[in-house]
Amino acid sequence: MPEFYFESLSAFWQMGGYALFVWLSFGSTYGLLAALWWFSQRSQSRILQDLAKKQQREHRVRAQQQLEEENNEPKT
Amino acid sequence: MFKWLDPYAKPETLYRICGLWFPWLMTLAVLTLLLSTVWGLGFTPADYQQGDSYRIIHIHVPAAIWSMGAYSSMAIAAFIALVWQIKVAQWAVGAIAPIGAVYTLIALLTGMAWGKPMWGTWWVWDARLTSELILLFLYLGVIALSGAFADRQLGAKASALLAVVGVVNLPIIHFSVEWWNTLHQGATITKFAKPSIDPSMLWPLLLGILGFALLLAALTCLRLRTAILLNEQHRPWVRALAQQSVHKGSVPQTNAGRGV
Amino acid sequence: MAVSLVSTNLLTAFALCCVRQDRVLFDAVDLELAAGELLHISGKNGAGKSSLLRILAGLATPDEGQVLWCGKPLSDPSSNSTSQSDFASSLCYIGHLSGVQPQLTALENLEFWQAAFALKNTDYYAVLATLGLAGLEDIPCQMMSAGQQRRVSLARLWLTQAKLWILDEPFTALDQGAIKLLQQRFKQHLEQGGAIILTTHQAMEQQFPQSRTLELVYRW
Amino acid sequence: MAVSLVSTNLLTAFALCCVRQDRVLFDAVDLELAAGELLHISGKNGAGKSSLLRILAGLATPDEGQVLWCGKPLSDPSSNSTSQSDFASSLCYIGHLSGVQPQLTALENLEFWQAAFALKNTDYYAVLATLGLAGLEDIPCQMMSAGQQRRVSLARLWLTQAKLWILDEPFTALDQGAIKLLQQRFKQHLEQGGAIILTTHQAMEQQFPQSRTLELVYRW
Amino acid sequence: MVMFKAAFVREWRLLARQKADWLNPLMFFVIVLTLFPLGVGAKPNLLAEIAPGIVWIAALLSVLLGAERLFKEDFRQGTLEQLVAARDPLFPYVLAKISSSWCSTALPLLLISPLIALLLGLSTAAWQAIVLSLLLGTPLLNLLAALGAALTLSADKGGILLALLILPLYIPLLIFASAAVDNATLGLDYSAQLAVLAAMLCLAAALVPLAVLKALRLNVG
Amino acid sequence: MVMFKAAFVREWRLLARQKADWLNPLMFFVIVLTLFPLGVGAKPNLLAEIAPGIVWIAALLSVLLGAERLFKEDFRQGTLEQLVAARDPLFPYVLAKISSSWCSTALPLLLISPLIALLLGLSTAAWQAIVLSLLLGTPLLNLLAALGAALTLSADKGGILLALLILPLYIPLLIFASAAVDNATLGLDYSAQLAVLAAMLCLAAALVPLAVLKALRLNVG
Ligand code: HEM
Ligand SMILES: Nc1ncnc2c1ncn2[C@@H]1O[C@H](COP(=O)(O)OP(=O)(O)OP(=O)(O)O)[C@@H](O)[C@H]1O
Ligand SMILES: Nc1ncnc2c1ncn2[C@@H]1O[C@H](COP(=O)(O)OP(=O)(O)OP(=O)(O)O)[C@@H](O)[C@H]1O
Ligand SMILES: [Mg+2]
Ligand SMILES: [Mg+2]
Repeated sequence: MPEFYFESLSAFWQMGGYALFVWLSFGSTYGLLAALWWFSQRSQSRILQDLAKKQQREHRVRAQQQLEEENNEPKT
Repeated sequence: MFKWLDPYAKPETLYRICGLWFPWLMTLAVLTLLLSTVWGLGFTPADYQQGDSYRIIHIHVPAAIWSMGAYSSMAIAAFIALVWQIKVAQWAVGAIAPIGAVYTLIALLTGMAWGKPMWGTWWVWDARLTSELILLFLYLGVIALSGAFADRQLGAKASALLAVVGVVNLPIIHFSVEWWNTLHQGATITKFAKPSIDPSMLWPLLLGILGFALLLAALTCLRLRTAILLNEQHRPWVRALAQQSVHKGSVPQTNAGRGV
Repeated sequence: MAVSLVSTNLLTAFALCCVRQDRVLFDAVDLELAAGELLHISGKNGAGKSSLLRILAGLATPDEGQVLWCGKPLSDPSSNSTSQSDFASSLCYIGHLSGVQPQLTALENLEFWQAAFALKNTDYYAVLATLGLAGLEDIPCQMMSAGQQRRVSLARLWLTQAKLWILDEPFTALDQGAIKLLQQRFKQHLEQGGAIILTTHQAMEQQFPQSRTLELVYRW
Repeated sequence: MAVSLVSTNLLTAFALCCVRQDRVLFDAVDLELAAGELLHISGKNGAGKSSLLRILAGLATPDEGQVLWCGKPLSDPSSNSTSQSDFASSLCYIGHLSGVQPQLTALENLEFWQAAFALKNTDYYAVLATLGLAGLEDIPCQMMSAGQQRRVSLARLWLTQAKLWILDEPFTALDQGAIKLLQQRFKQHLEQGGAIILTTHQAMEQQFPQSRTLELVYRW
Repeated sequence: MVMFKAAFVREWRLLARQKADWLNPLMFFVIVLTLFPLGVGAKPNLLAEIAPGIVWIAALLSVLLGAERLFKEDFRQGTLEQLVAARDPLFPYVLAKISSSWCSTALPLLLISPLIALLLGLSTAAWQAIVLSLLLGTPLLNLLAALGAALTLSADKGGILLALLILPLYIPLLIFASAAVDNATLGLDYSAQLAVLAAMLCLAAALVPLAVLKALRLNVG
Repeated sequence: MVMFKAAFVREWRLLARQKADWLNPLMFFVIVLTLFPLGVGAKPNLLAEIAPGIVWIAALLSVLLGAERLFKEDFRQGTLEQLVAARDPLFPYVLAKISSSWCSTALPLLLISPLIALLLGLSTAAWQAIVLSLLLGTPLLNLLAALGAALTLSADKGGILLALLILPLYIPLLIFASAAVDNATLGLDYSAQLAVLAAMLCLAAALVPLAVLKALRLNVG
């Protein structure tokens, strides 16, 4: 089991003077990865909703087509 | 050829399989990444030359390696899609591309953050740095191309073709350090015979590499599921799924009769 | 005399002559169009029908002759431009080309036309439904079939309040149902005091007994 | 069984299915076409006629089903490409778009097609004269009327020796005379053992009693 | 005014339809920038020296690349013909075209100019000068490009010669703009150059739309 | 072979009728080159230093400018559709397109290269290296441009997207070509770089036309 390398927690935060760079890179990495996951997750959960909406639209069109046919029939 | 693969290429089956795998892969990936980060950040000694800034290696190298790995897997999928006309492979291209782009971006950002303390500048026009930037452009090109067509299937096919053509850049990135003398250091861990890195530092790095790979797989599963649904929406099984989601009440009943 | 002419005729043309590629397409064409009239310009391919329509619509200037709108000359450079823009605003011209932007949806195309041609009616959904495009309102037009694209472009006729319609082969690519629909719309427009000039290679007399035909002879 | 099928039918298609924009246009379309037959594909705007023609011409691959030429499958990636190029060389496809390059003259367009489609007949002047384009041979096509441009593109039908013609609304923009001319050419081709698949919104039965009609239903 | 808005909205929709297409000019520009260090060599002060030239070439190029498409689609689709027939909407349409093409080509350049400054190692003064000269110069580029596009719309109407005459009109623009940036890097005053640019812009803004109108009418008729 | 000739003749006829197609890229090239001395200031050794890079970037961009038009017309008119349906003639057609586009964009550049050398104050050795590298490199540019044009054929926004796709692929070429010219200016041997260029050209000539074919089939189908 490796040991904690830094003497204190504040030394850990300071990263031997390289705090900006280290935390910047770790922060941006996990930020980007989280964003990627969030977007992927969101589109996955949205897609079924969108499909359902589309199906509703289809029903609308069907209804209209039926209406048209009923209108046309007496004429012909 | 590859007849045994056929059932997996069936979208519905693959959708289920991805759904099964995703939670496991994701959990594993998160655990490995956390472990590697904590270990790499706090439990390894500092580099005698670079001090604590070297800890960036635990994400820089995995991201850089898998930025190319993602490209190769994307290109392989694209090749399969083009030659054997397997639709699932074609959708996999679009699923992997954004992940690869993000990995590349991470490699670039962490590289820049590492370069500032090491080389004294955020950016130099060095062969490896430039070629990694080009890799990002290639990814963006694939993404842009797949979104540029009114016909989604066509976009997927065209971007698959581009992905295959872009493979020429991979060797250029990998060997750029050898072909041109650059600031960027050469292979350290890929020289497996005699890794020029201390073993205590090596483990968290290897864990990081594993974690990024697992994350790549997990996110690919997730995105592929979305792509399958999107492209198979005329199939009965997807329609049934959508209907289910309505009955569950997750979809607000829209104002269907708009105008008509 | 002149006054009565002005009051009955919307559009009058005298002695129109059109020369293209040093060939006289037509010469001394006179025409008059009153409210409620349909003028069918017929002729062989290349006879000059489209060229005549473009002249009447003010897109091209005739080599000789004049077009009058409500008695006022149009092409005359000295004439005041109010009469020209008055004409332009009571005109609805749809040529061989449909004017549909393929990347935009039907709805977006209609919105643009609404602003461009100051259309009063904005009941887009209803019009598109009449044209059998219900459910296709927000799909890019390039994903529609040839006939559906044509229908989108003709939707303008249901929205416009222009008096004079100039239509170049409006029935192209339409199926029988759509042709009937369009003919009904023509009748309605004529009854409301509008006027129509069109070209088509189909016979119009049966449907529109009140129509007049101007036959352009193909001259070589 | 299979052999007799091969010997009589030029083109066979099984269970064709086409999906566009996630909408199933048609499903399980079967068709057979023997030499001397004309197949008229009819249907409303947007029914999928053009899409079907593109599949039959090998431009698009069907989402399901197969097209056979003389009994050999076409779309199959494993099938040998000789059967594909054999099919391609006995096909003459003219779609909605005419394929006429507007900056080139009629003659130059024909010359290019001669090389591209390996046309045997090179009597361009005679063919253009038949089509009523005498004297317009060396005028850029963009200076021709809509119908004249269409005639230029149809000139291919007088030059080709292809057995199978696939034509998408060939009568568009043509006047009555040109339509007759084209129909005569169709008859001649059918008598010589050719086959034709076409779409049009005009009735074909009177002129071609031997024709069959495939009605595509507009499905939403 | 209604028409201007509608035409502008239409342009934006066209731009927005292609997912994240506003990003493409940016990407293009960044790629061009990466080409220079590769082609010329990555010596920092050399790069800073040629930076204004690079920026301006990239601007020119992205305007030129977009110019040809400006009216072509509408011409082919017949929209232009209908607008000419309707007369009044043509002028706002032209204005909307030009301004939206500026927004889609030049604005992105302006927005990432800080990044450019970083990559090419420019001083703040030089960056400021570049931004100002782009601000004044790019509308002029777009105006001239629109004129060229209108003239060459239906190619065989003698338009080409005029279009060729237009390309050289860019040169004075480029001379003054790069002079401004040069002065800025040397810490000199460059308001004179900016004034010339502004004057050129005013002149063009007053005259070019009318010329475009005329050219469109000619080509459609 | 018959088809290749016919397609080639057709291209030339079209170029002769539509002069803007080849004049514009050429003009663009000349303007970019004149802009540099103006924009950078006419310091002779600076100019000579950046000259190879500039020449190459200008060549690259002018090929790019012409690329979009390559297949667009034929696609819209339906010619391409008919060629795809006929299958066999497509390949010679693609070859004819690529070679005639080389003749119309790169050949003029080669022809005016002495002028460029004069303008930028290049030594004879450097000029030779530029000509040689252009000779080997520009066909590659045209091949890749054709690929980009074919890929984006039915895409909604051609020009900029095409640039985005193809520029990354140009970069290796640019690196080797400018290295060759750099070596030449220093009086070193540059046959190695030329060999690499030649190898890249061979590879591309063998593979890219096939990819173009595939892309055209995709876009038409
Ligand atoms: C923006 C700047 C940078 C970029 C784009 C970049 C890119 C890359 C890439 C693509 C790799 C993977 C190479 C391969 O597997 O073939 C890599 C590996 C590596 N990078 Fe960077 N890098 C950057 C900055 C740095 C800096 C500043 C350092 C340290 C001083 C560094 C150290 C390393 C190390 C040690 C490896 C592992 C090499 C190996 O084992 O193959 N990088 N980098
Ligand atoms: N390029 C395209 N991309 C996506 N979908 C398309 C495309 N073209 C057509 N479609 C869809 O396919 C359907 C059928 O189109 P198709 O062109 O085959 O109809 P068609 O029967 O030829 O009609 P028409 O009589 O109007 O020519 C259309 O309703 C449209 O929804
Ligand atoms: N753009 C043009 N430039 C020059 N001449 C043209 C142009 N368009 C047409 N012409 C000439 O004018 C004549 C008439 O063309 P027009 O388009 O008016 O015929 P049309 O009667 O509409 O024929 P169609 O029934 O084929 O549409 C043509 O024969 C042609 O010679
Ligand atoms: Mg006409
Ligand atoms: Mg059709």
